[in-house]
Amino acid sequence: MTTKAMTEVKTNKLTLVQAVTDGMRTMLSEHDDILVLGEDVGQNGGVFRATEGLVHEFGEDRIIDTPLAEAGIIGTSIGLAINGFRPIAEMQFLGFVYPAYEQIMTHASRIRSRTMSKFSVPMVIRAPYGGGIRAPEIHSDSVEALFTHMPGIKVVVPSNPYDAKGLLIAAIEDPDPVLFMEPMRSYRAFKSDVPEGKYTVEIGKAATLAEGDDVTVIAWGNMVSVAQKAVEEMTKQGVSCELLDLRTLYPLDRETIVASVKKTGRVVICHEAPETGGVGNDVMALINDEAFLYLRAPMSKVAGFDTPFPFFALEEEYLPTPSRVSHAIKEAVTF
Amino acid sequence: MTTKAMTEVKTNKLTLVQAVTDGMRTMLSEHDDILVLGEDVGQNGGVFRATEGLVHEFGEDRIIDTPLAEAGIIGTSIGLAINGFRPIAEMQFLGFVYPAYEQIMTHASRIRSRTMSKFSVPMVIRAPYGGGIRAPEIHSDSVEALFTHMPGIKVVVPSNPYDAKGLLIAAIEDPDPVLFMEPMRSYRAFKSDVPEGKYTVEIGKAATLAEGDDVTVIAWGNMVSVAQKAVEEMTKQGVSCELLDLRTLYPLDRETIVASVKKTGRVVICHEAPETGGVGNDVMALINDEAFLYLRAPMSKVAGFDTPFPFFALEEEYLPTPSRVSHAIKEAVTF
Amino acid sequence: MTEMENQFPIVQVMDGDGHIVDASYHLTESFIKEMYSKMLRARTLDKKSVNLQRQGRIGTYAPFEGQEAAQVGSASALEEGDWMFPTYRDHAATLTFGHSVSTIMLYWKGRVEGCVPPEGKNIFPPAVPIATQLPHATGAALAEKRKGTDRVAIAYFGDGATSEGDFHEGLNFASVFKAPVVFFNQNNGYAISVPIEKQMNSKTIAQKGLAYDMDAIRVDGNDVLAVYFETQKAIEKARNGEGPTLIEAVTWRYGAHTTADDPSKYRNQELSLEKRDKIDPLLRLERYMKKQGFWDDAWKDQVAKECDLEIEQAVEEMENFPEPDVNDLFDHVFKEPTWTIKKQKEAYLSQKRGETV
Amino acid sequence: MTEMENQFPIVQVMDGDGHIVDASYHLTESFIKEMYSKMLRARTLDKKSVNLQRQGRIGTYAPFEGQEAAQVGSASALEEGDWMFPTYRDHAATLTFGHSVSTIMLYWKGRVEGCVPPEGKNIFPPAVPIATQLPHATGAALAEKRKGTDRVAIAYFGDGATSEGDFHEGLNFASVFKAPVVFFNQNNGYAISVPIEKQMNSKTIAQKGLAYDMDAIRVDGNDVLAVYFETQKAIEKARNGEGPTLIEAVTWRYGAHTTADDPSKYRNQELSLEKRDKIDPLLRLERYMKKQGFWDDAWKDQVAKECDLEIEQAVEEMENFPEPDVNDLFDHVFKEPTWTIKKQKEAYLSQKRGETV
Ligand SMILES: Cc1ncc(C[n+]2csc(CCOP(=O)(O)OP(=O)(O)O)c2C)c(N)n1
Ligand SMILES: Cc1ncc(C[n+]2csc(CCOP(=O)(O)OP(=O)(O)O)c2C)c(N)n1
Ligand SMILES: [Mg+2]
Ligand SMILES: [Mg+2]
Repeated sequence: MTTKAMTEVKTNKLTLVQAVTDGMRTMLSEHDDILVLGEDVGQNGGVFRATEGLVHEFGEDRIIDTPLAEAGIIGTSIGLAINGFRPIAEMQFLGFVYPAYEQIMTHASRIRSRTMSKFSVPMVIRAPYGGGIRAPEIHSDSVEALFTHMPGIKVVVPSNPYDAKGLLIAAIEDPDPVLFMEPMRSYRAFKSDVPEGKYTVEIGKAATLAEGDDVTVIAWGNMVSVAQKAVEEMTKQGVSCELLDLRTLYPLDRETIVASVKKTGRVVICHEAPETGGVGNDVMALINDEAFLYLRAPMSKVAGFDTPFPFFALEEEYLPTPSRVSHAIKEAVTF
Repeated sequence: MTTKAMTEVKTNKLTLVQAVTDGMRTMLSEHDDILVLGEDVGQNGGVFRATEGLVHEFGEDRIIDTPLAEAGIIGTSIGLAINGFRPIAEMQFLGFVYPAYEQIMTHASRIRSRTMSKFSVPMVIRAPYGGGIRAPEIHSDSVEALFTHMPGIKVVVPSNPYDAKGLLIAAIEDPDPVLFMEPMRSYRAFKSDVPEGKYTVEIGKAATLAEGDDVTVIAWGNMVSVAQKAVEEMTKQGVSCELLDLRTLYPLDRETIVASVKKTGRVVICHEAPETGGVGNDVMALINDEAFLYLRAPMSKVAGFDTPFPFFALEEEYLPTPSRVSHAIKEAVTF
Repeated sequence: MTEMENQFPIVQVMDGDGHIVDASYHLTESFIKEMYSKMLRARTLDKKSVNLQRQGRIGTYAPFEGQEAAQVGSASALEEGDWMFPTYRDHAATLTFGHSVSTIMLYWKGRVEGCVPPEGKNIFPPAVPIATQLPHATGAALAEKRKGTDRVAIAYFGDGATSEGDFHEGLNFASVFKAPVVFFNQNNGYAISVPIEKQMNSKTIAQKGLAYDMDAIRVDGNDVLAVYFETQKAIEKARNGEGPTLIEAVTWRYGAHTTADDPSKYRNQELSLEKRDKIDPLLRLERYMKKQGFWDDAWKDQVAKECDLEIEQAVEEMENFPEPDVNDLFDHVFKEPTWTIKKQKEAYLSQKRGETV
Repeated sequence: MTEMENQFPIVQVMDGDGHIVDASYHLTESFIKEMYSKMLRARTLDKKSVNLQRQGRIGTYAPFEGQEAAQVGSASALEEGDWMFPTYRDHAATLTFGHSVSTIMLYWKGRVEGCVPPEGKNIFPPAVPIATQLPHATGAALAEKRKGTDRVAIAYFGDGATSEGDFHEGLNFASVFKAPVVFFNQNNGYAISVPIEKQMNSKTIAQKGLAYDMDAIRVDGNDVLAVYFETQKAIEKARNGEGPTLIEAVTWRYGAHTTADDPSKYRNQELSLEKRDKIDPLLRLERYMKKQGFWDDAWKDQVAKECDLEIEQAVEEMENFPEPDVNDLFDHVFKEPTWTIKKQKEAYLSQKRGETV
C-alpha cells in the first residue's frame, strides 16, 4: 500500500464513516480555506453522521447547511473554489447528484482547461453510494461511470477505514475536483486501525489484497468484501486468486492491473452498477490494450443488471454476491 | 438493411436534417397524440431548421415553444407521456441535456419499472450532437455513454438521411423512451433518397456498409463518413474491411457485431466521445464476451481524448480523422 | 410581521380551539365527520407504520403525523380522474384519494407493488428525488387540457423542495401554459434538519408565486376546513381554465423526518408536544365538533375500531403478500426486454437454480 | 400596467430624448464623455466582429448592439478586484471591466485564450450553458465575504436565463447567505426566438426577487446613467453587507441572436429600426450632451478614430496570434496530467509527426 510510514503514530479503531469524519476534521483543523457544504451537514451532522460534531468544532461559517439544491451546492462551491477556498461538498446520496450534473460536467471539471489553468476547482464532492442497506429508491445508485467518462475529474472509492481517511485527505489536497464515493453498506460494517493526524493514500493506486497466480479479481467499494469472500472460498477450493481493490476509478492503476493480468491471464471484475457502460468495461479496455496476449480466457464481469436498481425487497437479487463471483472465477479458471 | 420494401414509393432527395423534419411531419400528420416541445422549435423552426414549418402545419398547440429550461421540458413531457401523449422533446444541443439528466435518469427511464408497466413514457428526446462545425463550447459534446449506461432508455444515432427518418419513426413508435442523437456535422453534408410517407428502420440493428474479411471497422453518427474514408483508403491498399454503422447504441446489434468479428478477428472502433467510458468499451466488452477466441489482435479504438471537447480552433486535432482510423486499421492487420 | 406575511395571511376557517372564524361555509355534520374519520384513518396508518418499522417488519418509514389536515383536506377536494403526484410523506393524501393501506405499506417494505395505484386512480408513485414531480404534474395537467377534459393535477411537496430548480421550472411552465394544476406545499418547517429560516430568506412560500404571476395563498395547514375549501377553490379555477395556484399549507411534522432520523439532534421536541396540544388537526376538529354537538364518544370509538381493523387487515395482507418475484426485476424495464436484459436474466436465473458454490 | 409593473417602475435618469428626468445626480462632463466613449468603443468592437464573422475571419458571433448602456453602465460601477461572471453576449461589460479587444475576438475564433483575463482582473469565462454562472457568482461573492473584503460579484444573464433552475438556486443561495452579489439581468425581450411573453407569465423580471425577499429594481437598460447609478447603489449595499440585489435592465437586441440566426423568422425587424431611433443608448446620450453643450463633433471624431484604431490593431493582433498549440488540448485538464492523457497525447503526437497514410 502506498502510504506513509506509521511508526509511533497513535491509531484508533474507527469505522469507515468515522474515518471520513476524522479525515475532514484533520484537514479542517489545519487549513482555514477548507469548508464543508451540504444538506443537513451542520447541526444534524449528516444523515449518516459523517459530519458529526464538525459544526461545533469549526462553526457554522465553515460547516454550512445549505438549501436543498444540488446544483446550487456545486455551483456555489465552484465560485468558492475559484476564489481561494477548498470546498468539500456533500451530496446526500450519489443518486441525488443528477441535478448537479451540469455544474460538474460543464464547469467543475472544465474550468482549468477552459482557462488554461488560470482558474481551477480544488473541490471534493463526497457522496455515499451503493445498495444493500434497504434504502428507498434512487438512494442506492452506483453511477461512478458518469464521472469516469467526464474529463477533468478524478474518482475515488475507498473500501475500508484506513483508505477512506487517507484517500479523502489526498482528495482534499488534490488541486482538481475529485468525486469521493463512500460505500454506504461498508460505513459501519467493521472497524480498523486508523492513524491519528494526517496521512494520505495516493490517488491512482490500487491495493493488492491477496496475491495469486490463477485469476485476477478486481473490485472496489462495497464489492471488495463480496469479492474477498469469493476469493477466500475459491482459495479453499485450490484456486490461487489475486484480489485488487482499485480504490481509484479514474485514473485506473495501470501498472498494478496490467502486471497482475500478465501474471494470471484471467480476469473477473465485480461492480454494483449496471453492466453496460460500467467501469468494468474501462478495466477490460485497459487490459485489452496492454495485456491482450496474456489473456487465457475472456474477461468476465459480475455486475448489476441493465435494470434500474430495484426496490429493496429485490436488492439482494440485484447485487453481486460472493457466490456469483465464485461462479465467475470458476468459469474463468476452467475456460 | 432491415427496412420495408420500397417498390413504387416516391422518394425525395433530402439532407439528414430534412429527413428528420420529414419523419416528424409524417408522424404528426397521422397521430394527434404526438407533440413537439423545445426551445425555439416553433416560429423559428429550430436553430438547425429541424422543425421548420411544423408550427404552421400543426399549430402552436402541438409544436410548442417552451421556456428555456431543459428539466422543465423533459419533466413536462413525462407528465404528458404518462397521460396519453407522445412527446418529441428537443434538446437544442446534446450538451444542454445535463440539466435534464435527473428527470431522464430518475423518471423517464424508470417509470415503467417502478410502476410495473402501469405507467410508461413513450417519449423521444431529439438532440443534435458532435463536433466539426466550429460551434462554441459545450455544443459539441458527444455523451451517448451517459445514456447507454442508463437502464430503461434506448439510444439511436443515424448517419444518413434514410436511416434518420426511418429510425426517428421507429423511435416515435417505440413504447419506451428513446434518445435520438442527430449528428450535426452530417445534417447537411449530403442528400440521399428518402421515401415519402411512413417507414421504419428497426432499432437495435446495425448496417453493414462494406463487407470484408480482414478487419471490422465500427462507427456511428458523424464518424461513419470518417471511417468510410479510411476504409476506402485501406481497401485501395489491399485490406479487406468490413464497415458497420451501429445506428443503435443501446441495445447493440449483437448478431451483426459478433458475426463480423468472428469472420475478421480484428476490430477498430471509432467514436467522438472521450475514450474512457465511451461506448467503444461496450462494443469491446460484447466482443470479449462472445467472440474472444476469434480475436487475432487487441481490439482498438480511435476516439476522442480524455479531455473536454476543445474550443473549435483545436477541434480538428481532437476529432478522429480518416488518417487516424487508417493507422489503427494498419496496426490491427499487421499485429 | 413582514410585508409578505401581511400580503399572504394564513387563512383559517376554524381556529385552534375549534371556533369557526370564517362562517361563510355551510358545514354539515356528515362532512365534518367524514373529514375526521379520514384523518383518523390516516393517523392510525401512520402510527402503525412507525411501529412496524420499529419491529423490523417494514423498512425506513417517513411519518406524517401532524400533517393529516393538509393532506386529507386537499385530497378530499379532488375528484375521480384527477391526477395526484405525491412525495414519500403523502400517504394521508394517497390513502384519501384511493390507495389501499396495504399498497402504502408495501412501498415501505421495499416492494415495487407499493407504487401501483388501483385501476382508474391516477396516483403517481411517490417522488423521492425532491421536487421532480412538479413538472410531471404540469405535464399531466396540460395533457388533460389538451384532451379538453376538466380534470386537474395536484402536486405535493415540502418547504425544502422549493429550493430545487425543478420547483421553479415546474411553476414557470405551469404559469406560461396555464396548466390546470395545483401546487400544494406542506410547509412543515423542516427539510430533514434544516429549518425554513435556513432554506430561504423569505418568510412565506406563498410569495414565491409572485415570481410567476401565479395565484398563491397561505392556509392554516392544520385546519382541515381551510385546506379543503381553499384547495377546492384552486381546483375549481383550474377546471375553469384559469390556470395554476400555489397553496402553502403551514403545518408541522411532530416526529422524525424518517424513522432513521433523530430530531432531537436539531430541534427541541418540546415544541412538537406544544403543537399537539394547540394545533393538532384532529383535536381541533374534535373541539369544534364538541361545540357543535357533533361529537359522540361512541361514534369516535366505532370509527377508531374500524380504522384499527382496516389497518390490521392491511398489515396481514402486506405480510401475506406473495414473495417478491425476481422476474419483475427484469421484465418491466422495457415493454419488450432487450437481448442484454434477457441474457442477464437467463444467466442469473440459471446460475441461481444450479447454485453450487 | 399590471400591478407588478407599477410596483417595479422602470427607473430612468435620462429619457429617450436626452432630458434628465431625475436631477439628483451630479453629472460631470468628463464622466458623461467617459460613458459615451466606452459605449462607442464597445459598439465599434461589436460591428467589427459581425463583419469579421461575415468574412469568415472568426466563427459564429453573438452581437450585443443596443445593449451597450446596460453593459457599460453596470460594468463601470465595479471596482478593481470585484468579480464578473458574463455570458457569451457580454463583451461590452468584459471590455469595460478589463478584457482586451483581442482576447474577446480570440474567443470567437475558437481560441481558449479568449477565456483568460489579464492578471488581476477577475473575469470569468463567458457562461455558455445558460444560467450556470449565477451560483458561481454567489460562491465567489461568499468567498470575498468570508475573506472579510468588501469586494462584490456581478453576474450577467438574459431574460431567457430566468427560466432555468440555476437562476432560482443561485438567487436563493445568495439571499440565504446574504452574499455580496448583484444579479444583473439584461431583458432584451428574446431568448433566441422566444419572446418574453412565452418565457414567463410575469410582466417583469424584477418581481422574481420577491420570491427570495431580495431587493430588486427595474431600470431603463438603454439609459447608461440609470444603469450606472442603480448598479452602483446595489454594489454599495453589497459591499456594506446588506446582501444581493436583482437588477432588471430593460433593453433590446437590435440584431440577430448570433450571426447564425435569422431574426426575421420570428419578429419584425422594423421594431429594431424604430428602437434605434428612439432609445438607442448612444444616440440619447448624444442628445443629452448636445443639450448640455458637452458635445463636440471633433471630440466625437477623435474618440471614434481611437476606437477604430484600437479595434483594427486588435484584429491584427488576433490574426497574428500564435497558432493554436495542440499541447494545450492535453495539458490543462488536470494540474498533473494523468497517464491516460499522457498516453493519448504521446500516441497522437507521434502519429501526427510520422503521419504517412
Ligand atoms: C434531489 C434530492 N436531494 C436530496 C434528497 C434527500 N432528502 C430526502 S427528504 C429531504 C428533505 C425534504 O424536505 P421537504 O421538501 O421540506 O419535505 P418534508 O420531508 O419535510 O416533507 C431530503 C434532503 C432527495 N430525496 N432528493
Ligand atoms: C442550458 C442551455 N440550454 C440552451 C442553450 C442554447 N441557447 C443559447 S443562448 C439561448 C437563449 C438565451 O436567451 P437569454 O437568456 O434571454 O439571453 P440572450 O441570448 O438574449 O442574451 C439559448 C436557448 C444554452 N446555451 N444552454
Ligand atoms: Mg419540510
Ligand atoms: Mg434575451
